[in-house]
Amino acid sequence: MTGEVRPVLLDAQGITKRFGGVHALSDVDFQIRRGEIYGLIGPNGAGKTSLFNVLTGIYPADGGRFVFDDRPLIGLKPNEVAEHGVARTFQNIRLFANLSALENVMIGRHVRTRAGVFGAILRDRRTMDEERAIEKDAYELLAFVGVHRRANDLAKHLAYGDQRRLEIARALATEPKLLALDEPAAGMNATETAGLKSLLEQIRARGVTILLIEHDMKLVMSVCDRVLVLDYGKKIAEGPAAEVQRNEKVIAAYLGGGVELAVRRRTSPEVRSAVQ
Amino acid sequence: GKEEPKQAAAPRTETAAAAPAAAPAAETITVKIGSAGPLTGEIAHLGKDNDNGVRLAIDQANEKKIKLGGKTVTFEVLSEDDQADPKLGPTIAQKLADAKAAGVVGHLNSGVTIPASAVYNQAGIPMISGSATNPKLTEQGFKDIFRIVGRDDQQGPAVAQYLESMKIKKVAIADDATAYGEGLANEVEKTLKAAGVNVVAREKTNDKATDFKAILTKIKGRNPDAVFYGGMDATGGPMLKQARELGIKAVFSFGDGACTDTMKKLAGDKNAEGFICSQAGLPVVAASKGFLDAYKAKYKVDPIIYAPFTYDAANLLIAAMQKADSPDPAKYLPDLQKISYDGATGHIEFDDKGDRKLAEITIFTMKDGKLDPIAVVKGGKSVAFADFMKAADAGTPSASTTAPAKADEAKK
Amino acid sequence: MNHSAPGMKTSVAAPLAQPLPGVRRPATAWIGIVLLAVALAVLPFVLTGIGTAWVRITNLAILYCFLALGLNIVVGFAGLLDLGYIAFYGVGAYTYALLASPHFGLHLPFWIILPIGALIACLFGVLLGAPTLKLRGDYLAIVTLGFGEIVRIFLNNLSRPFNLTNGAQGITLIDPFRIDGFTFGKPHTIGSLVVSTPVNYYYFLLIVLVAVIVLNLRLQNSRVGRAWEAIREDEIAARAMGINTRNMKLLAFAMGASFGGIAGGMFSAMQQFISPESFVLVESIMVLSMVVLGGMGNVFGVIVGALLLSYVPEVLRYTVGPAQMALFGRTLIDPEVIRMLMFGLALVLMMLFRPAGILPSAVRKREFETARRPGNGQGTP
Amino acid sequence: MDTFLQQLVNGVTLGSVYAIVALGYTMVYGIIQLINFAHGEVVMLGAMVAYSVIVALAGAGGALPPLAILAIATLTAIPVCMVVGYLLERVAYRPLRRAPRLAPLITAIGLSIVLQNIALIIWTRNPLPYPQVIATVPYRLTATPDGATITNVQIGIIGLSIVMMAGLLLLVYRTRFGVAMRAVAQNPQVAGLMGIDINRIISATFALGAALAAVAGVMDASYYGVAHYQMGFLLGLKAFSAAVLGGIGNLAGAMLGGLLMGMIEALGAGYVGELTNLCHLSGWSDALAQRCVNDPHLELFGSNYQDVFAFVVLILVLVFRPSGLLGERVSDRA
Amino acid sequence: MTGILLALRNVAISYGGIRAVKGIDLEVARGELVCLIGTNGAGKTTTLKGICGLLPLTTGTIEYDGADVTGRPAFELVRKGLALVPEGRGMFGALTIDENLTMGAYARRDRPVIAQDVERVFALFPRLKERRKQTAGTLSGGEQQMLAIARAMMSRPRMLLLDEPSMGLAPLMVQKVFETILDVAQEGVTILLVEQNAKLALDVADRGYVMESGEVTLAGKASSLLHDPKVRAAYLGEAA
Ligand SMILES: Nc1ncnc2c1ncn2[C@@H]1O[C@H](COP(=O)(O)OP(=O)(O)OP(=O)(O)O)[C@@H](O)[C@H]1O
Ligand SMILES: Nc1ncnc2c1ncn2[C@@H]1O[C@H](COP(=O)(O)OP(=O)(O)OP(=O)(O)O)[C@@H](O)[C@H]1O
Ligand SMILES: [Mg+2]
Ligand SMILES: [Mg+2]
Repeated sequence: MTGEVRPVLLDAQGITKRFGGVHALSDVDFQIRRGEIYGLIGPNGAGKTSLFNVLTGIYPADGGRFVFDDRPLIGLKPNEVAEHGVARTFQNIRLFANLSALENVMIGRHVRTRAGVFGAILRDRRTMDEERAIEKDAYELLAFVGVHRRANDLAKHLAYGDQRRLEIARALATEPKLLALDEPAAGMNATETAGLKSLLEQIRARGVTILLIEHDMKLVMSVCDRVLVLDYGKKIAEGPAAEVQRNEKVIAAYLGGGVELAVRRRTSPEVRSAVQ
Repeated sequence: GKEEPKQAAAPRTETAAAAPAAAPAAETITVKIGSAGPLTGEIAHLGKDNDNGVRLAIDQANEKKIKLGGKTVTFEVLSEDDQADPKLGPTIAQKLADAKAAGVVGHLNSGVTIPASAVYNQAGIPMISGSATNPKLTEQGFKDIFRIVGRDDQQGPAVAQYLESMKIKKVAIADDATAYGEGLANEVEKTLKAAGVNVVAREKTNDKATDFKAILTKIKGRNPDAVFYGGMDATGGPMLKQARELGIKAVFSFGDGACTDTMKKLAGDKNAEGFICSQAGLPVVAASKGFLDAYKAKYKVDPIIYAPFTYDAANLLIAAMQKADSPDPAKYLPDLQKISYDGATGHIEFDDKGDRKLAEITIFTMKDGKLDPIAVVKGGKSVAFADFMKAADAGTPSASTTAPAKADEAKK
Repeated sequence: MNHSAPGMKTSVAAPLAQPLPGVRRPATAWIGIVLLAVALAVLPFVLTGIGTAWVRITNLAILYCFLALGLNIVVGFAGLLDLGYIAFYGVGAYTYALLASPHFGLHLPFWIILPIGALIACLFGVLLGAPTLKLRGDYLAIVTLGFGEIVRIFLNNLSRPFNLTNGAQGITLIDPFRIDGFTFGKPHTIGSLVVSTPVNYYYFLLIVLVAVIVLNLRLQNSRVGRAWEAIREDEIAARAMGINTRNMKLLAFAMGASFGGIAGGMFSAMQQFISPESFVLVESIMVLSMVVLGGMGNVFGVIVGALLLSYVPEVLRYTVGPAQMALFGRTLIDPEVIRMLMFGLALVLMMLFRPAGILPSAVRKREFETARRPGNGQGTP
Repeated sequence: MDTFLQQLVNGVTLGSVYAIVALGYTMVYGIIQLINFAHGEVVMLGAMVAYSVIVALAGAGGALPPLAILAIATLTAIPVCMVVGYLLERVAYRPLRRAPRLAPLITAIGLSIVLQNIALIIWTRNPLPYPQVIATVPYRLTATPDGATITNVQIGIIGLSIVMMAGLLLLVYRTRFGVAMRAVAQNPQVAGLMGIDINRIISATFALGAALAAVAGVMDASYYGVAHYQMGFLLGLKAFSAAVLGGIGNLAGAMLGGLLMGMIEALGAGYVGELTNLCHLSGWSDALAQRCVNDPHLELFGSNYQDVFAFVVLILVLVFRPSGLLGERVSDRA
Repeated sequence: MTGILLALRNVAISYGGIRAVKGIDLEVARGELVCLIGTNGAGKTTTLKGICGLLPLTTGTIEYDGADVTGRPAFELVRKGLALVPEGRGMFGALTIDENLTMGAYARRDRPVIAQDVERVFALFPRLKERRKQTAGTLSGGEQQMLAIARAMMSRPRMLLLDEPSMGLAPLMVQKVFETILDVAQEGVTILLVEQNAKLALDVADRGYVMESGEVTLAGKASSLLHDPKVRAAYLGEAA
């Protein structure tokens, strides 16, 4: 896997985004190759989510261009981006809260299906076949991410971790070439995160390229082929995960000196004695 | 609900009674007269007024113990609320038809009366409106539809002619964008233009408005000698008040919808002084003191606008029934068409269409806080009221349709 | 590494949890449907027995069902609050009136005009939808309200300088529906049975209503219906899922408007007279109340709402006065005032006790109620 | 030019009334995202209650100076309206706070009908001539003898509105209560976690809006000279549009929207006709020129399109600024 | 007066029909830092909301500071010194950072000290100071989390309930937040901490509770929980 250089799926050049005076993204360049899991890390407010929003057409970019699968993406609407094969999840989960898990995924199939008003009204053979296929595909995806047992429960009633997985299933339903995940492990404990890791690997195995924002370093280090590090909207490092982890700038801006050590150092004698 | 059996039963007694030989002479029958108009909503006060007019007539008729076909008649009023909603017109009409009303007085607005008239026509129930002025109502070719109020194209020209006779050069016209107000204003405009009077502004407001300053300011900028407003007193009064506040000195004139005492209250005594308005028929105050007194005695308020007309309408139905000696619509309809009757609003006869024949239109002015008749317009000519009265006294043909007795009352 | 096409082929072969939509109805359901059909077929004659007015009231109620169902597409399905819906009704009504009345001397047959009316109303729907797509919630409400008023004011004033609509005077002598010499505008006698004008229309309206209901149900359970649901729930997420929100919203507006247009045409023919007074804001509000009260998003709920709000005032009309007489022996307060008071109170109380509507849609019900069956799986992967 | 000045004065006066009513809508909307359709009825009640008080006081000998009568009437109307506002929230909106969005809209409509009919029972269905306790005194604005004027009543309305608006802004942006109001508007549950009694704040907001409505009712009725049990509906609608124009939920927006709405209406009625007078084009067509000899005011859109004009401005503003003129663009973070 | 500041006795909470919390007992002593860990959907958030009066209890009582506060509304408890940093941060989206902090101090009336406290939290989170005029709704996820903690501290609580404060934070930030938590604890504030990062939570806490499906299944000293094999398997990602 390491030796072979895979073709580029997404080529980003000079991506820039400002919010008033805030430079959320300044001149960011990177390339994602087919079939890899590409990590995106950086301190809070570095611009990671903003990058997702620009990529998926939710915010217009102030500069730069994306070439995805040899086609330019910039200026497209979110639905057009999805049609091109980029799907995403949201940092603050945005499921269709009052619809069932299954319906959520079925909506994900929208962009890959065709039936219109007339089909809906006439209920012709093609439409009905398509309907059946939509439901079947959706259910399979639920099973794939492991929430099929709650297929008929409302999205908002699912536990947090299940909601995260449901969001992934919904995104997969659009048959993306690139799946962009915004902090999928947030709110999961270590054991659950390990489960997520294997899910990511299965998705990759289906040929879907993944762009992953995560603060859980253990997860990033273990699944990502390469990692891009942003700080204050600028790229400060890029490369294989292990390499980036040793980068001085990344340690200073993002990783710090290791959580446990620092905590121990500051822990007061009383508390320490209580803990021990 | 609970009422259904009762309703189903009522017509039965009536039809039985209507059959000539069926009952002994002492028997009484009930004849239902419909009274339809808005009893809720924006112009409910006018609807109520109309209803009061009908009820007064019926009360008086019941006191007289009228006999039809040898049986004493108790008249009963079926009041229905059409909410001034055109959509409800046919439904209400149908209700009255279902209840076997022998005749209907109503509705208030043309917008409701027109769709309702088709149903009355199909059911063969004579309907007389005391307030729907839209010409179309009687242009539909329905033989059982009548009105005793002047049509827009009778009343409008009358006011216009009077204005013209005042040697007015520049007129501003406004209306409330309702079928009534607009129709009237259009006719006024037509007549004035034909007479070469300069119409300097043609403005519209709406029947729910309270703010007329914008259009009044515009009108003021055009400096008219007179202003005509087609609309009701509820808007006409405040408009007059606001006009005076803005310093507009033009003469204000109105149609019958604003020919009321309410104008004085709404505009303020001082502001109301000198406005002109028209009413179909001979002056209420003059022609029917009897009606006015009775109305006031019964309801403790003055009639607003159309009550004398609906009062007359109800009386017309009864009079026609008496002539035909039957409450059966098919029987008394011919008599209604041919009727010649002196009512609270003057002399009434119908033309082929069912409109009031050659109706006089009286012009009033607000003088010393009272609506004073100043002229009568008839057949396109405006005669000063005093002259008209004199002529009536002298029995000159021009006023022959007016009952002298009524004119006497007016003089004092 | 193996680049298999990204697709749905998955190793997890799971049995489907529930039957697919479009299931066959059991025999009992068919019996129920037949019974209902028979009941609806004889209804007008039963009503005529009570009073033909009730048939007219029923016809108006059915007309309101159309309107409420049309508005339900916009408000209930797509979640776009529209307070100017009656404008489309007006457009449809005037289209019919102008093409089948002496006003322009045109007398086209109704089966040509109704589609034209639907089309024109649909155009207006798009016209209203296009500039307002970006607006959310109550901003949209006020813009649609303004639009409704604009249409009414135009109808009321397009009599000068050129007379298009005859202004506030309205249009008279509109043709009733006619098929080959058979006119809906006159009573007919079949054997000893007298079929009155309102009954003629009743059957026509009923057939159209059934068609409209089927159409609504099918739309709701379709790819299009789901897209609307998604937009209503979370527009940004819907767009990220590839739903063209602009087109879907326009579609909702256009479809809702067409329904209104057709209803308007039928209204014109039934009334044979229309004027702008029939297309006022209060009507829009009334239709919206029907949708919300019945149960937004639920086709049958909406119908219940429409029927209820059409009948309640009429029933009160028949009962309030007599009830007062019975209670106090005289009329204390005008029955009409009490009727309106009770109507207002009924709106309030029904909402207080059934905030999601009388027959809430599955989704709306969920939105409000917190109750739920516990799921069986919360397992970690 | 005098006409223009007069229209401006009219517009500003009307706009002041709209602004005060719009504030009530905007405050309630801001805090619980409810279009309080019954707010217009509170305005009407304010006018009606004050009417009864004025009639009673003026009838009772008239010993009091006119200004005092008006003040007492208004001060009676305010608490009555506050109680009504409070009750509306308590009875019909609070139980529905977690209900689907449109449910309270329907109760609001229901209440609006109920309040109207109660008013009808108490004050009859006739338009009531509003007692003119203060004699109108026009002041000339220009040297022209018959030119634009501003009356003492207009000055009073504009002045009082400014005072009330300033007071409200101070209250909302400078006091603890105001901050709490804004916090509840943002996120009621978290506001509770900050130690704010949400219910009290919401009730207070309704009461405050109702107090403003009472004053607006008195101003409107005494300015135009009529009160009517249905006067609140249209006034409320316009004011609500004004609130949206300015950016609903935004106080300054409501004021700006109200003023603009008043001016648009006045100037629209005054000038749209002139602007669309086809006779300006008579040079282009002889037929037109012919018609214009008889009828020099062949206006395509006259004052009858006054409301159209207002709504078109509203729609245009919203198309280009979807959150209204001053509405915060609550950016939806994805 | 006992040493116990907060005590839950047989507390059960349900959402309509579902029982999310099924009768738990839990105690926190004055000055103590207690953590509550558990899988997704175990009912931790529900428990915290129940304590704060944001959700009604179906059974059980809550005692705070020696008084029964069962069923008291949230605002009353806050005035008694109980503060919650809610899950999902609960921003006042359209208010600025500054205004959000002011809101945090709503229940207080000592103006000058409030100003000092603002500086104190800014020192803790310099990022917030940079953005103090930005509306909270537009802050990044991590920035919002910082603001939520800072805001809760503005009320100078006697007891702080934290719901997953590390969620969405960069490693360096997590470190900072936990240092802050310890600082706050050292100032004598009692803390109940709900956290997914079980390792970290148990590292800083004195005692811990483990919740599963609405029930407390384990309780004890943090250090002993840290070494409990079941905890290690279920929460620390280690094979059992
Ligand atoms: N709509 C917006 N308006 C103003 N500023 C914004 C907006 N969206 C993002 N920002 C700012 O842009 C910067 C980058 O935000 P972004 O959400 O991309 O950060 P992030 O890297 O995803 O952080 P985190 O890891 O905390 O989620 C932040 O400072 C944020 O405050
Ligand atoms: N509003 C709600 N309506 C219905 N069920 C709910 C609601 N909120 C939570 N639940 C359910 O209650 C249970 C407990 O949820 P809770 O949020 O308390 O868990 P948690 O321990 O905080 O989990 P997490 O670690 O994911 O935050 C879950 O099964 C959840 O699905
Ligand atoms: Mg982010
Ligand atoms: Mg939680």
